[in-house]
Amino acid sequence: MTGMEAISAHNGWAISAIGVTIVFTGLTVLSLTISQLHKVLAFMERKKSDSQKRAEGAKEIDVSDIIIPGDMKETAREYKMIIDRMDAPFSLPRLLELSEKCGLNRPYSNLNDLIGSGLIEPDGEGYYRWKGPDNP
Amino acid sequence: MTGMEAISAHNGWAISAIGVTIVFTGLTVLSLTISQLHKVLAFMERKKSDSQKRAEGAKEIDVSDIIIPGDMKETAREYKMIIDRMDAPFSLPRLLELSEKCGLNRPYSNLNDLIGSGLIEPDGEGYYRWKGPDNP
Amino acid sequence: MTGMEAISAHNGWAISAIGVTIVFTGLTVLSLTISQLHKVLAFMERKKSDSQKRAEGAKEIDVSDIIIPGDMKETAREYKMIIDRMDAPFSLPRLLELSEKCGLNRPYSNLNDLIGSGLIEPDGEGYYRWKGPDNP
Amino acid sequence: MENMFMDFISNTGFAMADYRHIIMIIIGITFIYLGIAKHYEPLLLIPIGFGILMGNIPVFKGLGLGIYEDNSVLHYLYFGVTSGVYPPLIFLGIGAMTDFSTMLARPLLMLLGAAAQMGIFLTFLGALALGFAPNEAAAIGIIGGADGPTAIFLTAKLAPMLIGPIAVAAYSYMALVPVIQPPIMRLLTSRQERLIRMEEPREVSKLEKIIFPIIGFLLCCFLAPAALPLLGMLFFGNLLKECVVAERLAQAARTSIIDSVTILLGLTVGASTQADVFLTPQSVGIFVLGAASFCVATASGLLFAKIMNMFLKVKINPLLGAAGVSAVPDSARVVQMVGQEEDPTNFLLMHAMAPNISGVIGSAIGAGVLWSFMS
Amino acid sequence: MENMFMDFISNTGFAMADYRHIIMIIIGITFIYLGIAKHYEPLLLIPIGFGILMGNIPVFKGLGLGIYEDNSVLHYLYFGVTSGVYPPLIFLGIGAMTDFSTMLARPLLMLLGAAAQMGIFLTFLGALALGFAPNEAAAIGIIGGADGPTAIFLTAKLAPMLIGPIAVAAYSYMALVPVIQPPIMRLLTSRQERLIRMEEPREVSKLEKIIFPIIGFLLCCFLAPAALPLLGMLFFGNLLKECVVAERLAQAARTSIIDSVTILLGLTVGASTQADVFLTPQSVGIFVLGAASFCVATASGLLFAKIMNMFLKVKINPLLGAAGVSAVPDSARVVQMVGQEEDPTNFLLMHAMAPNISGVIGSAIGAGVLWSFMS
Amino acid sequence: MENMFMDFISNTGFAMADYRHIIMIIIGITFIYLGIAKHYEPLLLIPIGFGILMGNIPVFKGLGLGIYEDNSVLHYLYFGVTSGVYPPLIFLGIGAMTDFSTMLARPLLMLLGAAAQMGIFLTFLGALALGFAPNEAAAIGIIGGADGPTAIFLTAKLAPMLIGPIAVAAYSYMALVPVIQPPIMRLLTSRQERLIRMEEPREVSKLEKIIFPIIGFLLCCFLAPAALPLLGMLFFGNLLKECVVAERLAQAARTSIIDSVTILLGLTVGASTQADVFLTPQSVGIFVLGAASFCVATASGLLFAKIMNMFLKVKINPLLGAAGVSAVPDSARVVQMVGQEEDPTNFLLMHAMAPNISGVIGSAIGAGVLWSFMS
Ligand code: NA
Ligand code: NA
Ligand code: NA
Repeated sequence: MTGMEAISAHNGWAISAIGVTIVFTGLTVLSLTISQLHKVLAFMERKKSDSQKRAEGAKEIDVSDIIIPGDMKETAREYKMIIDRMDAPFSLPRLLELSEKCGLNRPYSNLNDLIGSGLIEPDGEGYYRWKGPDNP
Repeated sequence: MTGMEAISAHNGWAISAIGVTIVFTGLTVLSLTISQLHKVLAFMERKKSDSQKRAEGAKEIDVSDIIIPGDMKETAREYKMIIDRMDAPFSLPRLLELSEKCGLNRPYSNLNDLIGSGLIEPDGEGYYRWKGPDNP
Repeated sequence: MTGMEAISAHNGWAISAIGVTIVFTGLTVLSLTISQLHKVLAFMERKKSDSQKRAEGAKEIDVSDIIIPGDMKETAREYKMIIDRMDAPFSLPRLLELSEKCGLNRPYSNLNDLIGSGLIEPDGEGYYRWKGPDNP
Repeated sequence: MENMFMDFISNTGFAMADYRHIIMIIIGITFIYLGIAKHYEPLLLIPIGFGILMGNIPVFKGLGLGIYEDNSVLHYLYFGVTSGVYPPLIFLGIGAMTDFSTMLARPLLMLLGAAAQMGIFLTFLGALALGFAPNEAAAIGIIGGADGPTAIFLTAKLAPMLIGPIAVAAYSYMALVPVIQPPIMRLLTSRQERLIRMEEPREVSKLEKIIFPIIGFLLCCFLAPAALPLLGMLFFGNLLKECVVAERLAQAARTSIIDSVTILLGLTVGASTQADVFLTPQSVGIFVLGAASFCVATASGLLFAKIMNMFLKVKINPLLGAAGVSAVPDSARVVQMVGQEEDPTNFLLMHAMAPNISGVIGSAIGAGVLWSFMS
Repeated sequence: MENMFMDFISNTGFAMADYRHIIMIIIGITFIYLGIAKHYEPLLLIPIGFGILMGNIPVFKGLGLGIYEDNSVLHYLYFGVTSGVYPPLIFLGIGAMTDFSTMLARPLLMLLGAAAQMGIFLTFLGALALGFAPNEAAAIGIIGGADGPTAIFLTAKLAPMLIGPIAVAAYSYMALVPVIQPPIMRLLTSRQERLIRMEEPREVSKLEKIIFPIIGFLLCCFLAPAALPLLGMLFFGNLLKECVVAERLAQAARTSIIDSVTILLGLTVGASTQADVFLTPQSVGIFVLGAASFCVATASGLLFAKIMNMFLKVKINPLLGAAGVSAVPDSARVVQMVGQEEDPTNFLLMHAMAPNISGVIGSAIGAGVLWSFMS
Repeated sequence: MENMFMDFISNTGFAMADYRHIIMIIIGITFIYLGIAKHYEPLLLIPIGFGILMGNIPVFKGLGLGIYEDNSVLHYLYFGVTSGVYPPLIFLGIGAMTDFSTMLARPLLMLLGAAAQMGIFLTFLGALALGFAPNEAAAIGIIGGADGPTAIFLTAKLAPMLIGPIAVAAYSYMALVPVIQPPIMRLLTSRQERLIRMEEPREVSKLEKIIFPIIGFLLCCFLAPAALPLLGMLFFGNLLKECVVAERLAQAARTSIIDSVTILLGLTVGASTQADVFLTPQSVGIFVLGAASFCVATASGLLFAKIMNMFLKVKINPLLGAAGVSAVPDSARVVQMVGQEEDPTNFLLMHAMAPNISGVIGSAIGAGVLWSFMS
């Protein structure tokens, strides 16, 4: 059986029509939801910060804080522990290697942050020194 | 059953003889093929470049171009897109991290190429700047 | 069936008692063994170094030598082979990449050692040179 | 001993090969060539190409060498294909690599990804009309989805014997997207349309990106539950990526998992094209229908974009419609390329990622619908 | 066609969902929220949470979508749980990540890790008393071991139908360790005790670290052979780590292997919580007993430390006892936190790792004992 | 309760161990010691050694602990060995790591890799003569191939019960290559011969390196189709490496895939040496034959090199023949070492890699031939 006959016999038209409908429905609904999502989030954000302003005065809260894992302090503490076991001044590649071995998260990025924030400083001869507090 | 008797009974001599023959045949044929391969390739190369010289004048074609993936331009474009999202001057480790996250191929090697070609330059204070055209 | 009755019927008391006993026995024995282990090792170490001192004079032997894989010489040889295939002066990231490709162990750490020992030296312009013997 | 030797000789590939093996080996080498020299989807064409070679070495039956023999190594590795496990794992990795930002910034463009899936259903009808059984027709239709893992998954569930030809057809056309799409794109759009510039998309917040995979998953799978294995993994991978705190899992998904599975999937799908199951009249039909479906999908995307423009104040560049077929990211690059032919300063790539990725979601939903009707 | 359309609609999740699916989806989202926003064990709560979503999309039977259907993708991936293969592979990775130095330096602290396993056996008795069958009671008891892979392994062997609730209970309470433990710790210790400082541990030589996994393995597995799959892998991973010469294998164990398995284990364990097997009165019992067992385990560790102090010249800080429950490394962090509340310059974290890790060994032995009695 | 306690005690390893367990545990520890302290193939000896420990903890039957019990974790992991899947995956990684340049530059040296495979067939004859069945004799013969994955693959297909002893013998002798080969090398060569210097090899182009794995695969597998699983993967891995555009797949093959499989293969092959199947008179025969085959293989390579020199104008250093046994890269290093004893400025390592790698191909072909005759 071929041709139109085959299509009809196997409900081809119906299946295709439903299929196209479902695909369009799915992506349309998703599209609508997304287009509203950031408005809802912005609204909630505003409301939350309003109520917090009232409660805590002018202190600003940044949502991103909730999401970014560990603050700098935690990171600094972890790296300080490793640095303590190395000679001073220490070499950056070795610190990277050790921090990877210890399973610390994203050592490249974190070390970069630590250097950026001045907690770790180059000694001018290719090595680095810890410049932060002893117990971060 | 042991000894010569066992060997004969299980076709040991025949199997061994065939086995040694096949191993030698295989590696000999492979060895001969390889020894001719680079001659064939060199011949084809010569012929191809001859015909191209006739067609396009003196313009030289390098086969390796066919094989090396993406040219510098494509690479430069991809990295420029990432660099645009970072502060200027930017830090190299962070760029590496981001480019790995974006799934770019072989970031170490590529960045090295970019630095080598002067598209990215150190600013003398441990950070780097984009020196290439704005739309590479 | 519930309550004490259920516990008794299923040998609950016995199983728990044996279980707690075994867990304690296991960790206690392990704890005792460990606490003796380093004494035994230290004793063996002393004895071994005594006998070696007698045999070889004052030459000191460091056990850690037995454990650390490959000495610097082997490492230097491997890296020299790669460096020979690169232009001089060479770039460090590319060397790292090549050494990873060649399957060398822990390239970061090893390169660091090589730089630390002066076998590889920066040329002052961002590139590096081999300063060791030609056949390490 | 002479007998044994002749026996052995008659069991070598040299003695057993016929013209069909030669054809398949040439096809395999062509795939490898296209991947290496032309950079057409090298991560897939090279494993598939080498798999075609491995599947078409003439081997004697009984030892357990061929992919269709129960105890062969290839058969064990192929189990990930027939059981449908490999494609979701690849989707996990894709999710962990994909940035949905551009789509979140302009959700309207998702409709283009829906429109381009018309190719699936028209090809399904075409395959029925050519006399294929409904389950085969559905598997053939999904070629128009331009999404390899989805095509392999649905075919494994509906018509396992067609995995070889359908996968080869799907990847061939995906590799040829830069050849197939541009003429259609130039034909169906005017120069004015191709010159349209898109607005910078708005910034998307981290929180939106985290919430999206959860909402997207629930909505799509409530609507089309049969898309669960594919979309579940896709959105899960994306959640791992966006949530930051599970970065090491996302890293595993987007490196060792997806790469290992890609190797095994490519190799075994290639090897499943054993000459006797591949070189059939059916395969010819599959290739013809596959080509048609790519054209229909491209045209549908383009035309739907033009229809949308009738109702929109800020017009969209209809070339973006062509990216709706998926074939990530090649069709988006083609859009960029064709757009820059008219105006070299017009950057459409980023915008084209939105229909491109929604096309992946669309074809997974389409596959789900077809699967649930055929079972 | 109308019929088919209505049919399709009636098979969507929207038509099939009832209140139980909603409850489970809320639980799943809560897990994801706790993992992302609160950083409670994100590497486990996020996969389990998303798995709960995947397992509770309402799907029709027969197509092979649900985790309990024979030919579904989730079912194939779940096989690593039911066969007991995933947990030992996770232990391999943990072994390759863990530094046993602090434990080797102060072996006496290992006894705290033994004491805290009382939770396992008291919960086992409690579960028997509540009317659970012995195999179920043993699986429930192991929640008190505060060790996810061990709990999943034993449950897979003894009471596979309870994997969902037991894993969810175990990981919930492990995530809540920072909430559950501190009140008990403050209640059972005096300020004087919490102020006790620990001596610097002695240096541990490389050779000791290499020999330890071999001796540890032989001793523990001679005593409790049923702990072989878990402890064998744990100590083997540690040997790979310490021997240096097999660093690339240790690296594989602690990255691609453990991360891949964590994804698959979390996802499928989550998906095994299908509403109809999860929302039962049994599960309520399991959660109540689980909470109790965490409290008992914490208390046992603390009290045993106080008993030890009666006999020791150099007193140990009894807070360390709470780290004996395992829940690595959260309970050790809690010890650090509670200690620093009294004296911010008192660093207990490193010392707490000793009971913490020996608690892992202890619960694996405990699981072995229970398994061998139940079979 | 007293009864249960005595029961438990009688089921511990302490009660069940006999002298055979002790012997095996000592063997296991020796393997670990050789790997760590002597650096003999640490990536294999350490997993195998620890596997021997895991397989020889005395366990009671029925619970599912032993590797030969159907539902044990070790049994599931061992399936990759018995099904023959692990060795080809290791070959995939080896292919992705190996640079065939030196071999391509001097193809003549490949013949040395062929000559050294005489060891395989002479051992096969010896094993037949000692009364082994033909399939066992073939598996024993392959020890002479000095290639672990090939030996395990063939034994899994032909004589699965011998995997333990054959793998242990093969890896033992491979580890002892620096001890076994030098005396034979010194005995069979003159000082003049050992002093011969090899020419710098010619530069090999990228294109050659890409084409080689395809041609090599087709030639070898047309000739010996049964070498398909091993050589297919070896050449495929090499193609991934050389083609550059699939670098991320090559990276996966040479790191996570090969490392994960090495762990599992080593561990389970070690565990398969359970005392009752390992400590048999057969094993003694296997070890004697294995040692003989290494000696024969080394001698064949050396002598064949000397024969070649009769016909060559530019002589080759016959020491290179010893590298033909494979045992990559140890035997090549031994060549370098013995050569430098005579002339410290003579670098043979690079040249020795050519026969070394062709020895791998040679023994895979040999395994294919034996397999096809035994089935
Ligand atoms: Na699509
Ligand atoms: Na525990
Ligand atoms: Na060999």
